[in-house]
Amino acid sequence: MADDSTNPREPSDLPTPPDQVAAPKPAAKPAAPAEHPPKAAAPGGPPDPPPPADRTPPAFIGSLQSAIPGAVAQISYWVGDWTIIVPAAKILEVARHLRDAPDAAFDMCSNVTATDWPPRAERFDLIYCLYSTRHRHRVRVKAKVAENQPIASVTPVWPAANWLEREVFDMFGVNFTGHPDRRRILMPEDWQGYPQRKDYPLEGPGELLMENPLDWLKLKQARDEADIE
Amino acid sequence: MVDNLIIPLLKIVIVLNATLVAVTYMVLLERKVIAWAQSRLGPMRVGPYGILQPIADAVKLMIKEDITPTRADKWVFTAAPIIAMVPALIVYAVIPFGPEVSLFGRKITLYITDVNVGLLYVVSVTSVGVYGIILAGYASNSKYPLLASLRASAQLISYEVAVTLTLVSVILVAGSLSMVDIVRAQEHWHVWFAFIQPLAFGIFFIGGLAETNRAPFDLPEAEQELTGGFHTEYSGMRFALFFLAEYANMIVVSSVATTLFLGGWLRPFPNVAALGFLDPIPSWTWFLIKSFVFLYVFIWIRATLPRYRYDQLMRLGWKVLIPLAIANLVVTGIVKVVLAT
Amino acid sequence: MGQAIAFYTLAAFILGFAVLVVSTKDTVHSVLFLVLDFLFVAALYVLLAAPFLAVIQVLVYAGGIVVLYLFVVMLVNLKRAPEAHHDPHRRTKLGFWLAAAVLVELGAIAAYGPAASAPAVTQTAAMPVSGNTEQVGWLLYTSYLIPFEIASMLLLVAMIGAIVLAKREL
Amino acid sequence: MFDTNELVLNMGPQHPSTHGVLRVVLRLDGEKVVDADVVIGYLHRGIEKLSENRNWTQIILLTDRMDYVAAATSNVGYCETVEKLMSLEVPRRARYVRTILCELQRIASHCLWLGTHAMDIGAMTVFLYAFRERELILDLFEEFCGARLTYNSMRIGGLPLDIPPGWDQKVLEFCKIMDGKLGEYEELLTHNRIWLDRTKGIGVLPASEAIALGLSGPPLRGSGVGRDVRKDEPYAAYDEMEFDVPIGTAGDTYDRYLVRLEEFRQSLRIIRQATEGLPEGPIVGKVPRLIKPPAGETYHAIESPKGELGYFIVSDGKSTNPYRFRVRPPSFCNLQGLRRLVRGHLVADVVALIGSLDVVLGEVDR
Repeated sequence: MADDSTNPREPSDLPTPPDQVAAPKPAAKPAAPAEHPPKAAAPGGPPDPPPPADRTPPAFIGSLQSAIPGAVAQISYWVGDWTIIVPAAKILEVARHLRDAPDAAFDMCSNVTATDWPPRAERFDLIYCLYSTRHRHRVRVKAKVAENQPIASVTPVWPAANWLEREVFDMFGVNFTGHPDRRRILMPEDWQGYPQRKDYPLEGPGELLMENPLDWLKLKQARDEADIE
Repeated sequence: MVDNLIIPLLKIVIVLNATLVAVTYMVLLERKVIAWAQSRLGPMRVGPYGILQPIADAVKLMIKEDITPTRADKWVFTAAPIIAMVPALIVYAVIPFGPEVSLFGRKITLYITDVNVGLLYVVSVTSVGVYGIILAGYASNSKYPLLASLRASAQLISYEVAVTLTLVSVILVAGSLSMVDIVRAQEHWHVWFAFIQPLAFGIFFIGGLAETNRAPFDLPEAEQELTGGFHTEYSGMRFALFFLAEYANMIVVSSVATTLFLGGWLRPFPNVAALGFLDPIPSWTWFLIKSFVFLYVFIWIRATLPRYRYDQLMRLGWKVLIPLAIANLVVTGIVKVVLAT
Repeated sequence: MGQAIAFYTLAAFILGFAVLVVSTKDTVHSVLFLVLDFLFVAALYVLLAAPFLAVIQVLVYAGGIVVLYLFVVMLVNLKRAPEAHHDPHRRTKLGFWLAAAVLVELGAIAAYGPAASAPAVTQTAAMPVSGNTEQVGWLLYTSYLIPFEIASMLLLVAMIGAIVLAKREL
Repeated sequence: MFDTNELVLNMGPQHPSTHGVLRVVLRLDGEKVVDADVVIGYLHRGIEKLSENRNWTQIILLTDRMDYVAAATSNVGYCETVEKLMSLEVPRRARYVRTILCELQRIASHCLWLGTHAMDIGAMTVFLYAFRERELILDLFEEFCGARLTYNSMRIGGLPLDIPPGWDQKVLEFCKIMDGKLGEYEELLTHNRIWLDRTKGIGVLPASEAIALGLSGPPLRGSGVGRDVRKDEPYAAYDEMEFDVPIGTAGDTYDRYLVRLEEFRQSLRIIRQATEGLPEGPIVGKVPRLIKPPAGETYHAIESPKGELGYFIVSDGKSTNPYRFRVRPPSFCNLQGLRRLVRGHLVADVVALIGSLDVVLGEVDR
């Protein structure tokens, strides 16, 4: 596993791309028959190709499956990276297992981010990039959530996720529950909207307000006065 | 009339002006020396080798806008730089730059006055200078200056104790509080007190660094921590006064150290007759050279050392320097009694 | 004549600043006036030909103790809300009567006390040393040795007490 | 009667020691830090959002603006991620040059760190010494790509230009100069009493906590975790290089300092190997005219001077822009540890600790 993920440049290491450019989404999803209802729509989601036949998934995925039934909705493999797709409701359980199980030992959460696929009902893919300093292997965990659908924060498992989840909240408005400090992090605290969403306007009132500071000040003053009252 | 009024007044005017010029050029010296230490050139634009830089600086500072923060304590805010500057200047009244010389057939002493309690006068006047820093920090009504003035007051009080104790050992050896008499005592003993009291010399030097807020003890104005410390909110001429006061205090410390430990205006090794050819050189030259060496070391240290932390500074002061100074004082006293009997 | 003018000017300043010390609202200003007061007292000592005492006054009181006052005043936030100034426990009348009693006492001392004819000056002749500093030292270690030692013991006790109070874990 | 309120001190965003526009709100008891709130975002330019509307090549110059003191490293990381997504092979010569540039960049970045860190603690001379040597590296970069700060020095699939003739000799000369200068820095700091007092035992972070907080790079290695992306998941030509990964023992500021100083030496070692063994050959692989990776997503990390610099890129396979472009900025994750580090220390240590984490706000805020 470690070897697989380390040197993706080696062509021998790469899977033959399962579908060529702009191929239709792979229909066969063995592990998750009920997972992607609106998958047919145009940019409805990432392809998440299943691993090719000659690739056996690393052992910790199997043990995760047996430890938490229903935890693994789908397994994907692409350019050397393994991805586990898990139901959003089980994310905290899966996180605990992946951190504590000796064959996984993912003690470092190196990245938490999200992708927005608007037409889909569960529009956000939450992606956790995990790394094990003991086994020196990586895995990505993916969970799909709808707007406003609560998802448990993994900060209790990995304190590193604190700011990363704050950023996801700031940029996408994902509703994390159990987060110790859920505030905006990069944008100003009184910012409206979630800039990284695909339907966030690239220009519009937000930018106009910045270009006309007077308007901005007037609005702010009005709001401040409203606050005082 | 001439002896009682005109000559002292002339001396005051000369010393005051010389001090102010020395202070401004001290700034240039510092910039130059640090630049050389850091493989740079330093100021080079104003005049040859930047020699006119202090004048340009002064002009700049004078025409700069003088800002008083809205919610500052205005009277105290204005008074603080003056309180810092005045003690730094009036200390020079007792510093002997040289012995008596005859000029135009008139005996003139190269010091403004010689009071019986000269050394105590120096210590007490400089201790009043602390108020400038403390009040500046308080009056700015800003948190960084406030933290700085808390640091300054604690630091200055602690180090004053150590410094004063070392001075007491020197007084014991010299048997007088008068600055002139202390130099004369070194002439009489044929040795600089730095050799008799090396420990006191070291403590005085470290304490002097701390009392003038110089690196590595420049905590009250630590730019990297407190954004300039007590003078954060000052600008223009008021800032310049603080700046000048700091350098004036540096010169005071070097002058006092020269007087107490390096034989004041005496030439090196006053007892070695082989060095007699040095005698024609005017005595005040020796004084200036020795003070200059001190100032150079001050700057050199600033270019070399990192800064102490507040608690480490206090620990050094209370747990190392003060006990050492007390021990030194006790040993000096015992030796003096033993030698006297 | 000149000395009298200087004395009364200084005395006026000292009393004026003393009044300001207790009447100013801002604590830091109050401490500042105290410093000025001390400096003028030092000037009074100079006038009395006691330079050593003057310098020590500046060094110890103005340079040391009041700095500590300031330190405490700045560290402890004394700027309270205006209503805090209306202290129901204030004993204005009691304070007035106490002050009056002290005044009467002082007047009585001035009127009936032994006329102060500067006994120290007469003693100087007996002292083997000359100079203000030496005389102070001589007196402290001969005539006033016991009060001096008692005072230093008191200070030592105070210092130990302060350390015990300030040190949280012992 | 006594009002011993905690003092709230707002450090930054305009403060000489917050390395840019970091804001730290400190709650102080006297000068002791009770708690700290780290506020970021003052330099947020929306690079991730911008990238979704730029084509794949244009994004390279956006990556320059993240860690602006190590722009070449950001370039390499991005290009490699896209290459991974497209399964492109990069010629060996290009990989070697990338390695040299990355390591030069590491030295330059560490020079800047050393200078500012020492300056924060009050040693101002080291600052100028370190910048003197950084200048030499900037000269090398200028000769290579014409720029001194934002290099835009990579292309997907290889390099924009071959190295100028004689450049490799200059790199070797620089290595020789740098060897001597390292001693100069050490002389001023490593055994300096005050420096030791100021850094030893300050901000001690045990290995387990460092991992849990997601630290990477020198702060993690200072805590004694031998994690280095160059060794664990080699990229560019690091699998062909011989070097050691220095690790600390105590996990304090001093160890983080020692680790970075040793990294100077290891970087010089790598540069020497790569320059002397620089293979001949093409500098660009077989890159399609229109860069349009197939649909898919990947995460690829490299070891930037600050730590693990990761790119998570999603391509929808249809447009010439990435569908999602996400950076895992090492400074961002390292800065997260600041709150834990400063608790119980003094104000003066806060600036030392910010310096010891070596954050670049351009990268934190993106």
